[in-house]
Amino acid sequence: MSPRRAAAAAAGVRGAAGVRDEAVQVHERAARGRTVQREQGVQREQAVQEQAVQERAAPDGGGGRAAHRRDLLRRMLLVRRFEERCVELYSAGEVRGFVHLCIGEEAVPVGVLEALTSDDAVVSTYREHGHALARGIPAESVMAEMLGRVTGCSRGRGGSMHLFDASRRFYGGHAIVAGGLPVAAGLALADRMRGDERVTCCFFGDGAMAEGEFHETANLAALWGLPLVLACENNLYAMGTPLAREHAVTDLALRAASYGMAAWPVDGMDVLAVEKAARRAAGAVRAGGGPHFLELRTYRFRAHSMYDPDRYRERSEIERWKARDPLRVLGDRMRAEDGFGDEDLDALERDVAAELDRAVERARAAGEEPVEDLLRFVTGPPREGP
Amino acid sequence: MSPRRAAAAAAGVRGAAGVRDEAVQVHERAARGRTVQREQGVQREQAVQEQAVQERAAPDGGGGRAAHRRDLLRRMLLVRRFEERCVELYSAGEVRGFVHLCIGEEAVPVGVLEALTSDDAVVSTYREHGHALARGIPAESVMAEMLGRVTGCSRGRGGSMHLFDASRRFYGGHAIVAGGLPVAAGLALADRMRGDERVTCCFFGDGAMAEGEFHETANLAALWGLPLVLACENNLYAMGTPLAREHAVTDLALRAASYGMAAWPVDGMDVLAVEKAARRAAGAVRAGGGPHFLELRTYRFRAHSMYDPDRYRERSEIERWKARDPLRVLGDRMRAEDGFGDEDLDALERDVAAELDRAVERARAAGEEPVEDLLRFVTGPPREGP
Amino acid sequence: MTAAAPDRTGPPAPARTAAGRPGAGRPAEAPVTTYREALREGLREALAGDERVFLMGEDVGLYGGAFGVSLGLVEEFGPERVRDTPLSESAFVGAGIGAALAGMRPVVEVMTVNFSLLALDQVVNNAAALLHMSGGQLAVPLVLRMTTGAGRQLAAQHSHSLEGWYAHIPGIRVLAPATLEDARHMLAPALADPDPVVLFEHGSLYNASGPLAPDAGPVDLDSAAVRRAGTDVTLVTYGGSLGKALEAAERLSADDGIEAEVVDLRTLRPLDDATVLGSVRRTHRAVVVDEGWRTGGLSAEVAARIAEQAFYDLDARVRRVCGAEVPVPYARQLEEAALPQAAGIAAAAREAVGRDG
Amino acid sequence: MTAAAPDRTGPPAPARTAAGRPGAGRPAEAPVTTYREALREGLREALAGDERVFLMGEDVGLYGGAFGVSLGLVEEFGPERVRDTPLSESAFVGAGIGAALAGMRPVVEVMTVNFSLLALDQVVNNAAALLHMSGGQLAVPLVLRMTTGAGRQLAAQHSHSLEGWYAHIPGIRVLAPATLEDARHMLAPALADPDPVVLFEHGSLYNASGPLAPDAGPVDLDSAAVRRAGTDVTLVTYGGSLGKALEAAERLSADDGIEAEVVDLRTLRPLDDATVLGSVRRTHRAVVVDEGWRTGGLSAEVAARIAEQAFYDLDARVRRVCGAEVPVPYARQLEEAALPQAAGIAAAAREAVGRDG
Ligand SMILES: Cc1ncc(C[n+]2csc(CCOP(=O)(O)OP(=O)(O)O)c2C)c(N)n1
Ligand SMILES: Cc1ncc(C[n+]2csc(CCOP(=O)(O)OP(=O)(O)O)c2C)c(N)n1
Ligand SMILES: [Mg+2]
Ligand SMILES: [Mg+2]
Repeated sequence: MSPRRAAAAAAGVRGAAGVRDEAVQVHERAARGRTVQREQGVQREQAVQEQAVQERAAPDGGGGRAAHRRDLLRRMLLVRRFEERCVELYSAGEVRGFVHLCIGEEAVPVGVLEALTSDDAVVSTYREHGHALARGIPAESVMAEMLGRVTGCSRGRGGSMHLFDASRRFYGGHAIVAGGLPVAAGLALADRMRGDERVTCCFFGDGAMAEGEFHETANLAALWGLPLVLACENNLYAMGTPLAREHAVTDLALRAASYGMAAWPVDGMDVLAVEKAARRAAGAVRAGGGPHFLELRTYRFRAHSMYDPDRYRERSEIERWKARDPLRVLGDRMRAEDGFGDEDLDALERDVAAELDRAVERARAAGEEPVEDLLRFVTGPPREGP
Repeated sequence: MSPRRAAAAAAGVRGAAGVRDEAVQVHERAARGRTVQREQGVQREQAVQEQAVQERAAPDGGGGRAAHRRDLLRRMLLVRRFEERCVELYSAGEVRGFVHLCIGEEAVPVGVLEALTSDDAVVSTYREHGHALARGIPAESVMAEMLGRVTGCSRGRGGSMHLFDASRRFYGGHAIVAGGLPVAAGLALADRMRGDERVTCCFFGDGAMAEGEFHETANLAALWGLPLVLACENNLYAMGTPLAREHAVTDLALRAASYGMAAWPVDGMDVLAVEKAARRAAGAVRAGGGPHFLELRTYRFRAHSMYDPDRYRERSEIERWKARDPLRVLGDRMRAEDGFGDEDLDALERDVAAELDRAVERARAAGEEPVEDLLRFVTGPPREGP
Repeated sequence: MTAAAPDRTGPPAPARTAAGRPGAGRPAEAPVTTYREALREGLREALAGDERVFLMGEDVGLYGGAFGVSLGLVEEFGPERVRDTPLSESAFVGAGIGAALAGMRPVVEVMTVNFSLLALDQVVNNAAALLHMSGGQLAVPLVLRMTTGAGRQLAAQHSHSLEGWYAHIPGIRVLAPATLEDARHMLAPALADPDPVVLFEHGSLYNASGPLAPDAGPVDLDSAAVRRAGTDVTLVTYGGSLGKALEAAERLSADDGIEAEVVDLRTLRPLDDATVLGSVRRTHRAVVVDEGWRTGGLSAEVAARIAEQAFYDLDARVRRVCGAEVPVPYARQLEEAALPQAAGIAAAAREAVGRDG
Repeated sequence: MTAAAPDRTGPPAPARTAAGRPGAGRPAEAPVTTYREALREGLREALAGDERVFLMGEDVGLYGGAFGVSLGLVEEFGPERVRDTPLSESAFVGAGIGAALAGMRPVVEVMTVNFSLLALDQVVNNAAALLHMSGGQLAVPLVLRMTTGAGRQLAAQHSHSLEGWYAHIPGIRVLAPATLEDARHMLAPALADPDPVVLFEHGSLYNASGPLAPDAGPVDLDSAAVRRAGTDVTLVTYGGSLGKALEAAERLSADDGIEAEVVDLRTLRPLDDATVLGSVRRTHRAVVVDEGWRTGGLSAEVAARIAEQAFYDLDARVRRVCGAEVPVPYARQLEEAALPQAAGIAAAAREAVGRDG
């Protein structure tokens, strides 16, 4: 590069950055204005929702609350320990392919899905063990899928990235980033057209928001008032790319709000905060409020996938986030408020371990889909008649 | 649909609309905040730019100003009359295929391209006769292309929707809606990497902003601070679909600003306002200010294309906009301020008519690409040596 | 591949394409209609007969669809069921997939196959894959309609014939109605199909008119159709090229005494090998006509199958008459030269017959 | 089609694929490398040698590329020239087109061909069409790299082999390096090509290792390569299937005394007919091996061309060994069954030879 060009380029960088910063600042000021407005709206909504949350979360007062929290903790623990088993089985060569762990992010699947009913629909990503388990797909069924068994929730055809369970309205397991979003809009559209008061919840990552499909879906959903919860798992990275090199404007809730939908950030390491936000959003969506967007601020403790040597972030950053481990955040609160103790945790751990032992054992014992059935399910059963 | 469902659906509609309205209102308040901020920023910028505009627009004081305006008027007239000829030739079967007229929108191409230098690049849509002519591609060359002649600016291979002129850095002529945007970003990226102080200007419509490619390109451009003018021709319709059924948030400048770039609306029927805004934007971009977005509010007087019976809008709406015909808006001003009179207009008309007569005549006389050359230019000239 | 139904291998019904060549023996009182109206009638019937059906796409409502196919339907069925979408092909095709998963029967219109590339990920990676990836749980009964083909001087970005790509995708069915009856009666069985169905309407056929056989019923989607009987050479084609193939056959008969059998594939996936091969085994010669680009197009598959499965029956090599390998140009003479024409088809057939192989 | 260069039809050099089968006669001191490193070396050379060249794609920088191909390059050439992009395939492929128009020489990486569908509109409607649509004015010297293929249990959305689709598009060149030398030396001529070039790296080859011929120069992109000489049957293949075809050839030789000639297409568009047909005219039998889905895949084109152009030289029908028509499943045994394997290739070759046709 010629000296002149280099100088111009450098000037360009600074100039561009300056103007960009300014535009972002303008936006952030606007965002604060919007947040205030939003908070007012939200508070009104909250009054309505809060009661429902209270009712469900604490059906029998304090004891119910403690039980509910224990339940959430157990589920997060199940997800964590499940994935740790996956790591072992992957090292042993029993689990193959791409495996993406949500360790560190468990509060998101558990908290969000706690807010849905069994009639609602869920669309997820390739990082979906947590969503699948939190949705109630048995660990055995998910584990069998990881091992490629015929008893797996996708009969071994999907593997880690493609978990499905139609009976639980769990519509996958999508490994094209942002590819599940339009599908989720369609599920929501069907409910909207039929007048079914159901909610579709779609999970996706911060990186996915840069894809055109996010944009098209967000606009469609807002335009048509679709009953959709857009659950963005902002773990600050898309593979090795940090948020600031993925998005010109890194306030993702603000970006979503620009489509004219309610949107706000949530502490994604606090399962109770996630549950509350999700109930609020799902409740508003169910009441006909159109799509709602949750920016669930979280962090993955492990690498992007098993293939990733995790070269792109500081150990210290990971350690900082680990201090807010969602299991610890909830556990501490239970210790402080519910008299939860070490022996209670041990009991949960034993319980989860037993469930997983059984899951792995049964999955290992299960058969494989015979090779003769390779072409089964490529097309549906033939139509009747001529 | 069952009565229950119908009722629920109706409630859903109202509910959704209510909440959507609220979200939009929140946003609009934010927008007003932002606009104020923006205006402040813009005013600062303006001080710098204004002088340049003055210098160019009025090199020799009032007389220069009048000449400049006459020049703009002539160019808009050329575009208008050119397209009217196209209609005649289309009726006669000499022009074929899809033809999209910009009649009513002439202030946009003429005003925006007045602000660029010959070194800058232009990317356009299928509605690009105006852009091509305003860029300085000879009417004869464009007309020959409309007639499919070998002397056409694309050798007859492109037709109305695919005008090109590499020598004028006019990069088409794109008929996949929003498809030119990423290409424009790449042209800008090349300048940015080389430190060339050039601007790329990309035209696209209001409808195009719903496409994923708009989103991806806007984010990329803002993230990388690319020297790009995003010139949105908001003519309120995408084919037969009005803005409000295309976008959840119809304030397009606001939508663009949400990517962290400067963006503002412009009266697209006033060529002087367009020129001024474009100079401001291009100047800021050239100075390293990153992408700038102009929402050029305009209107097409004719149908979407020759095939369109224009069933989706009221005659009265068209008439209202015709009252702000860009030719009349500028002409009135010239009459009031520059002593421009009927005979001046007649002279311009005669001049343009003569140019177009010549263009049509020569285009008609020109040859056709021989069929033997069908496969020419499918691939480039073979590389040298093994 | 599905076995041939008996009525397909027997003597064919008189030929008649959407290009408006009335067959002999049709009752004179058969109502005259156009390909466009026939498609519309099919849509109307589907919307009226099943409340799960809805039509969605850019400007399908008040505008009536880019090519006027759905004109008047929004007035009849309302904007919820004849639903305009923003310009966002990936999102609304994906939304069709989601709605189908949820039990609706969406008919999604993408204006042309050219623009459908923007939604191809949704078709390949979701619509076509979900049933298998989910181990049989998720059916996607979606119908995707789009215009294909050239011939109207619309230039490269509006003129491609990419249906061969769709025919490559396992898990979907691909249709190409070439006659008024098929335009009218393919939608019902397409909607009854458990899998995603992609339906290609050739842009140059919309205005084709003729009498619509009043007795025509739902199309058998597993069967190709012999549109003209012949003994000397088989012309295999579909969609917008059928008319040209029939024209070539008439010329061959009149000028050369060569009787060409014309097979309309009609369903591009799964291909009905039995009908094609049955014909070739009788005529011993085949010409495949396809407007798409030659290399790697649908014609390659048809030619390869013939050469594989009728190797010992062939008296001459299989010939292909295809679109030139070029982004379709605007200028009339160039576009014409880029597309298969009756003269070229006839020439290829003559060559095939002339060689005694 | 390009005429065969003389050295391609003569006796072939000893076979060696990226799968690490060293050929006879290589100097022992040839440096051992991997397919991944060979690709990286090619990139490094291009970046160092021409300041117009830059690499752009998701995580090509610090992450080193999804499959580690560009590891270390950002440290060497900086983040402007080894440029991470947001997840937005259409925009950054389109930006590559624009940069190429402006005189740069972008190398754009799309992680896998599966995701490339999101950018296919830019490839078909812009990259491949602009030169022709503009009447010869706009060249697009872009190189697009992507991973293709299955074999690593990545399931349907990461395992497709869609290079046949790209080979259908007029205006572009399509490459599939199968050996270390091709991985190392295809990029330079690809960058010198005036047209867009799409380069497919098979995912299962990245770890393949072996000595890299020190004397290998820029690859002749117009020529297929005969990787093993033989007299009885021609196996035509490319990319990730070359190793399997060579393995099948060894088995056939050892077990059946059948000597198979193995042709590596190497350039998938334009196809080098001369080399393929030259071989088939000698062996009189052909088996086409392609991991892509059979119907409408690249194998169909190759089979059709052989049947068309070597019709009178064939002693048996052309056979195709392809990927099963299924979204590639995760489970090991299912995935294996879905892909061509050496045993199946050998069986097809035996059949071809066994029939005296
Ligand atoms: C369309 C597409 N492009 C690229 C990839 C490769 N890829 C898989 S995950 C991923 C990062 C996604 O980041 P994000 O959306 O933030 O989700 P996260 O993995 O952080 O949960 C990428 C680039 C893909 N699967 N699909
Ligand atoms: C990807 C794509 N989808 C659909 C079309 C058909 N189409 C051509 S123009 C148009 C409307 C575009 O509206 P807008 O962007 O507002 O531009 P305008 O025509 O109003 O200038 C549509 C839908 C297309 N050409 N490309
Ligand atoms: Mg992320
Ligand atoms: Mg518009």
